Amino acid sequence: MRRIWVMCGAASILPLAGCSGWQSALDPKGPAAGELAWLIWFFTALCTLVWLLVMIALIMTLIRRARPIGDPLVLDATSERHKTRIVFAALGATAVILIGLTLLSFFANRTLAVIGSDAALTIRVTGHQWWWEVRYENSQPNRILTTANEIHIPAGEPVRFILTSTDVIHSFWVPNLAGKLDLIPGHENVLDLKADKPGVYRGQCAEFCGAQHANMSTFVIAEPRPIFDAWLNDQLRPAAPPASPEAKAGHDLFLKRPCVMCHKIGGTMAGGSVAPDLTHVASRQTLAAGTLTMSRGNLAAWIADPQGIKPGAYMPVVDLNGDELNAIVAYLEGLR
Amino acid sequence: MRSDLSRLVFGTSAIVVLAILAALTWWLQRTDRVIREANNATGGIATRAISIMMANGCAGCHTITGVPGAHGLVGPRLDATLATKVYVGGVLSNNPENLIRWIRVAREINPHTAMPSTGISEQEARDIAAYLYALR
Amino acid sequence: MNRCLPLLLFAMLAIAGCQREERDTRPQSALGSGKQPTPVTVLTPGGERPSPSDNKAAAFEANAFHLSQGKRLFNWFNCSGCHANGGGGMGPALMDKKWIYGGAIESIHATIRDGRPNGMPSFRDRVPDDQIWELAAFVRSLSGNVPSSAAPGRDDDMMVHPSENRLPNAATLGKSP
Amino acid sequence: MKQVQQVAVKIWGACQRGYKAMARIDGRTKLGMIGWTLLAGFALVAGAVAQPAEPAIRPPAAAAPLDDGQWTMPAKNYASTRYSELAEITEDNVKTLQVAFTFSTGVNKGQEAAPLVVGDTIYIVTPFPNILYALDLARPGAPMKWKFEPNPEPAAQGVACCDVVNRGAAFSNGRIYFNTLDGHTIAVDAATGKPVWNTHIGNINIGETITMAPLIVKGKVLVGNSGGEMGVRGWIKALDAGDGHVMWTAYSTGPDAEVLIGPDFTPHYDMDKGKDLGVTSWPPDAWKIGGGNVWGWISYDPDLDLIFHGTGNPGPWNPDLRPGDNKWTSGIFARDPDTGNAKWFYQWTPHDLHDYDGINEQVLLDMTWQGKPRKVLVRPERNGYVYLLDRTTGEVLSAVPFGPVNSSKGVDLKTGRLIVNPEKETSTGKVVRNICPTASGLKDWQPSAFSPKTGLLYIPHNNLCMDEEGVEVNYIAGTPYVGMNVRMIAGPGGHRGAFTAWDVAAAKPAWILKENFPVWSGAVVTAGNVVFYGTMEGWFKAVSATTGKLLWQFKTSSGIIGQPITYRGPDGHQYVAILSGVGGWAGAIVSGDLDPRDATAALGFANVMKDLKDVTTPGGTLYVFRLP
Repeated sequence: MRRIWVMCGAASILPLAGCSGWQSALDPKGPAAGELAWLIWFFTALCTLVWLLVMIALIMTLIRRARPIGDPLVLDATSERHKTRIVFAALGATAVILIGLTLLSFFANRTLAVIGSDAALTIRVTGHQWWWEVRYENSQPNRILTTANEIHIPAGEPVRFILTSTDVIHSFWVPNLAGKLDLIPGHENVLDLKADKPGVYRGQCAEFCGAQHANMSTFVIAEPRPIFDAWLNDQLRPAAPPASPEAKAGHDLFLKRPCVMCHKIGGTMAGGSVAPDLTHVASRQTLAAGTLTMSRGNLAAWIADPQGIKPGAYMPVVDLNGDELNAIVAYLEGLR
Repeated sequence: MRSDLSRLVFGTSAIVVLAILAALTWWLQRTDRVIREANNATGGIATRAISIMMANGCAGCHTITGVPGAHGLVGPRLDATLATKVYVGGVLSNNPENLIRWIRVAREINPHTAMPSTGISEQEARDIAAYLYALR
Repeated sequence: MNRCLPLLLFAMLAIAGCQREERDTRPQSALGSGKQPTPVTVLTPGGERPSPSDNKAAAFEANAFHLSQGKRLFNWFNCSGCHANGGGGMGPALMDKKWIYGGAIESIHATIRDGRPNGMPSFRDRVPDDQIWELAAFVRSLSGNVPSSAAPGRDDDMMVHPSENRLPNAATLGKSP
Repeated sequence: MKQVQQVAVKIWGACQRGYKAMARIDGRTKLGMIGWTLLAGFALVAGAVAQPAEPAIRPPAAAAPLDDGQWTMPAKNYASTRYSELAEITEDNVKTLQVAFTFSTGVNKGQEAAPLVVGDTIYIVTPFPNILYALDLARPGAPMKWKFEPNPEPAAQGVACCDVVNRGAAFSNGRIYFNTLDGHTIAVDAATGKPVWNTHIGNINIGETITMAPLIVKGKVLVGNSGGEMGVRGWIKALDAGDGHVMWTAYSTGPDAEVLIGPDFTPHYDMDKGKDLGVTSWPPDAWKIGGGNVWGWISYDPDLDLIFHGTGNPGPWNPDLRPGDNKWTSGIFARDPDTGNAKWFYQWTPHDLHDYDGINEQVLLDMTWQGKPRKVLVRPERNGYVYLLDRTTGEVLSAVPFGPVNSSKGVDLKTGRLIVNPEKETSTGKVVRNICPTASGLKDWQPSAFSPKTGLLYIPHNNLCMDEEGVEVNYIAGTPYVGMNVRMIAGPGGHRGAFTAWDVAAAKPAWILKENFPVWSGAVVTAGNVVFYGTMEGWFKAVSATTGKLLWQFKTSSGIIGQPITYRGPDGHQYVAILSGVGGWAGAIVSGDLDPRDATAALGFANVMKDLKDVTTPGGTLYVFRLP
């Protein structure tokens, strides 16, 4: 019997193992997420405690032998006073706990609100069906960087996110770093966060936004400041010119075929902005908003049959023969 | 009467369990043998292949038995029939060395194929070939 | 039994609701190429000829999904830059009943794919054929001649005009702003 | 003389006040007062009489030479006054004006061109297909001498924003120079109609067209491109008038070397100083598709040896895609005509939010401003202000709105910056209502005229407001790059157009005529004190230059959006000419047969012109008038 209890206990702890990792609100890696995690734990603990107390009281009442019931119309003053006291005590305790929790969450909110008040970096994230447009704002316009799906931030520094959308409501949620916040068309929401340590944190759209909502993820990559600066400077360069004859053919095809209608590659005639910016696409770790890892094969697979990988996504199946497909892949692979 | 019934039930159950166990044993042995044969033939390790195939895009174009998310319709289906096919990629005769070459540098063999030269290492290609041959 | 019958019918009806429309987002080569030539004029020497029929056109013409995709692409590919939201500008109006090069979906498809000499660019190779069909279907719907169940929704933003199937007749529109 | 007059006015005023107290004053003082009054009165009269002989404000003589009765460039002269010294037609006799002859161009699109008159010939250039006609004025009925058909590429019509107009040709040294919609500049022998050279400078495949009238300065043909709605990078080129080769090209965006900004560049305001601002004031790559097209008017000052030209709006209209000041769009350049090198620049509308192209005409004047003689440039600008600039330095002397403006709150004369009204800022997904003026500006390209006799600038303009909503925008070369839903409405008062006489010295309107439709035609003013302009209903009007009183009007066959001119015919009499034919952006609803149910048609202009279709139809006719 005892062994069963132990096994049950062990089994119930097992799911908690899933709480750590690169996409978990219970494994905070920054002050905003930390504040929220602390709240979660505290709320859960307190509520569990209250629940246990209530259960104990209930069980005690059930177990206690029933006293003979007197005349219900005759009130026993002492007993009534006693009962009233208990009710009011419980009421008071409830009020105190609720007010306490309210205050806790209020102060947690205040803490969240000031995290990014001195943020040196502002990143504008625009939700699209089904990818993220990421723009690094800068007071010097020619140092504004637009990229997609992969967000690099300096570790240990507060970062301000401005969240908006162009089509439907999305929600930006990187559980290890911050709470979720909606991206609303025509409206700007502000989310501040800080990653304490370098690392890769997965984010996911947290508001159902259509067919490929599940495959709308992002990666926040926190790096030490010098590495981040180097990355930013690197990304500001125009796209690498095609290095091989095959890549050159791919470059020409890219500009001749439907690719050019939606995508941008800096330094070329391709200036589309309704699909991810591909200027440095091969430097990213994933493809199609975190759906595939970046590799030549995955690039080819995604171009050849996006509808097989993300059915309903807005990237169409384009009629390309083997040579054309490989040429475009060779070109894109060189865009580091 | 009652004991007869229980005996019948017990006996049938025992036979069924034994049959299942026997089938399982046979199956495991067969799988073991098939994997071992495939590993030996290709010089790869079949069990390492799934993550390689997912990372390098095989899963994007092919439907591959046993690989999660591999529902691609671009290239041919890779399943138990692969080992019995006569040609690889429509040009090479089907043997382990040819399959490994095809996986690595398909476009050197047939420059017009849509299958990209994946750029993976020789050993990774051997692992994949082992996995694919072990599907039978 | 009598009481069960309606229940059974209702259950069957509910089960029918499980029937989901297939969205063919990949090109359906089996549906015909859609590349039958469509004349721009109705005049043909030699008397009447059979009107062109194409499976592909039928699959797109009154399909709500394709029409809504067409509406999205109409903005994405800057059709709206020239034709506004159907009223025209640099290009002719599309929501009226006047079709310079023919109002059949095949003609519109040909116009988008091959262009027309007086300013309409050719989108051949720039837009996949199925998307051209979606665009052609949407353009045709602008003049309010698709079933209202299929017509795309109103532009909510500035409410530039009601949805394509609810437009008032031009003649009944207020004369002076 | 003016000072004498001012003193006289003061004394006169003092005397007037004095009369009221007269009863309590003794006779001797009274007598003295009357004497002073008489003296002051005399001085006033003398001043008034002397004024025309010595006008306070006038164009520099070198830029506006004595009138020879011809009309060789659309703006009449380098100072762009559109003022004729012909005075046969006067305020008194204009009411008898009658048609001398008419001529159908055969093209039913917006006729924005000014006819040219050289010697005995009148030249007119039509909208696409840009046919050039020469009519013989010496023979009765002005029969056709020759016509030249350049046969431009029809596909160019598909990338021409706002109708397929042409704003006129220019004459110099025995040749007519004009541009075609598909990006050619052509020189034609004025006598024979044979082409001399034809230079291809615009690429329609990236959306480039040419609609402007060229200006010929020192043997160079100055031409700029159109395409601010197509993500085209703006430029102005100088072509050799002799053989048509490109001598210099100055871009409106990009690195200094391509904008032709060198050591000579001395802008007046700090906001225009810095290296490569044409790159650094844009997000990466955005300047390459950033507009700033030079499709409007150029003026030239021979004394300073500078040309002045505006630059168009930055692209796209949706400002979210181009944070920064977006140099050098929506501004004005002063350049050396020989090298193209920029001398100064001033930006009317930094980081333009509402398509305020800066391409309007600039009238070059010499005047006294705050006691000092100044070489100025008067510019009624699209953003709603009449600017007075020192044309030697680019300093803003004054900027006063000439109609309802709420998109900005004035111009900071210290920094030169337009003070933007944050309530009217546009962005993606946001609907901003009632922005005045509209994308078409309080005044668009339609050129004004200046009379040194009255000191008034006659401004044909719009009175419109608009709702705007930024929308997602996608750059595809050769397609529109706008990103804005626009819906225009009539401005305060309900009338959609106005004709304002602007007192340049006092910087306030002298009188305003309300018009039902936007006044999309140019204006011309004569020494006979008559101003001519046309309306979109088709009325060709003559009003008094001093009071604005309507003196005469004639209903033409179509709406008027052209530029009137006046000339002395071979018979020695004064004629007035105008092209009638509705179109342009404002008239696109008629010339392009747009559907009024869509409020955003014609970039929002169709909404406010719904009834134009009931009033006029397309046309294309030259009307020439004379006294009986």
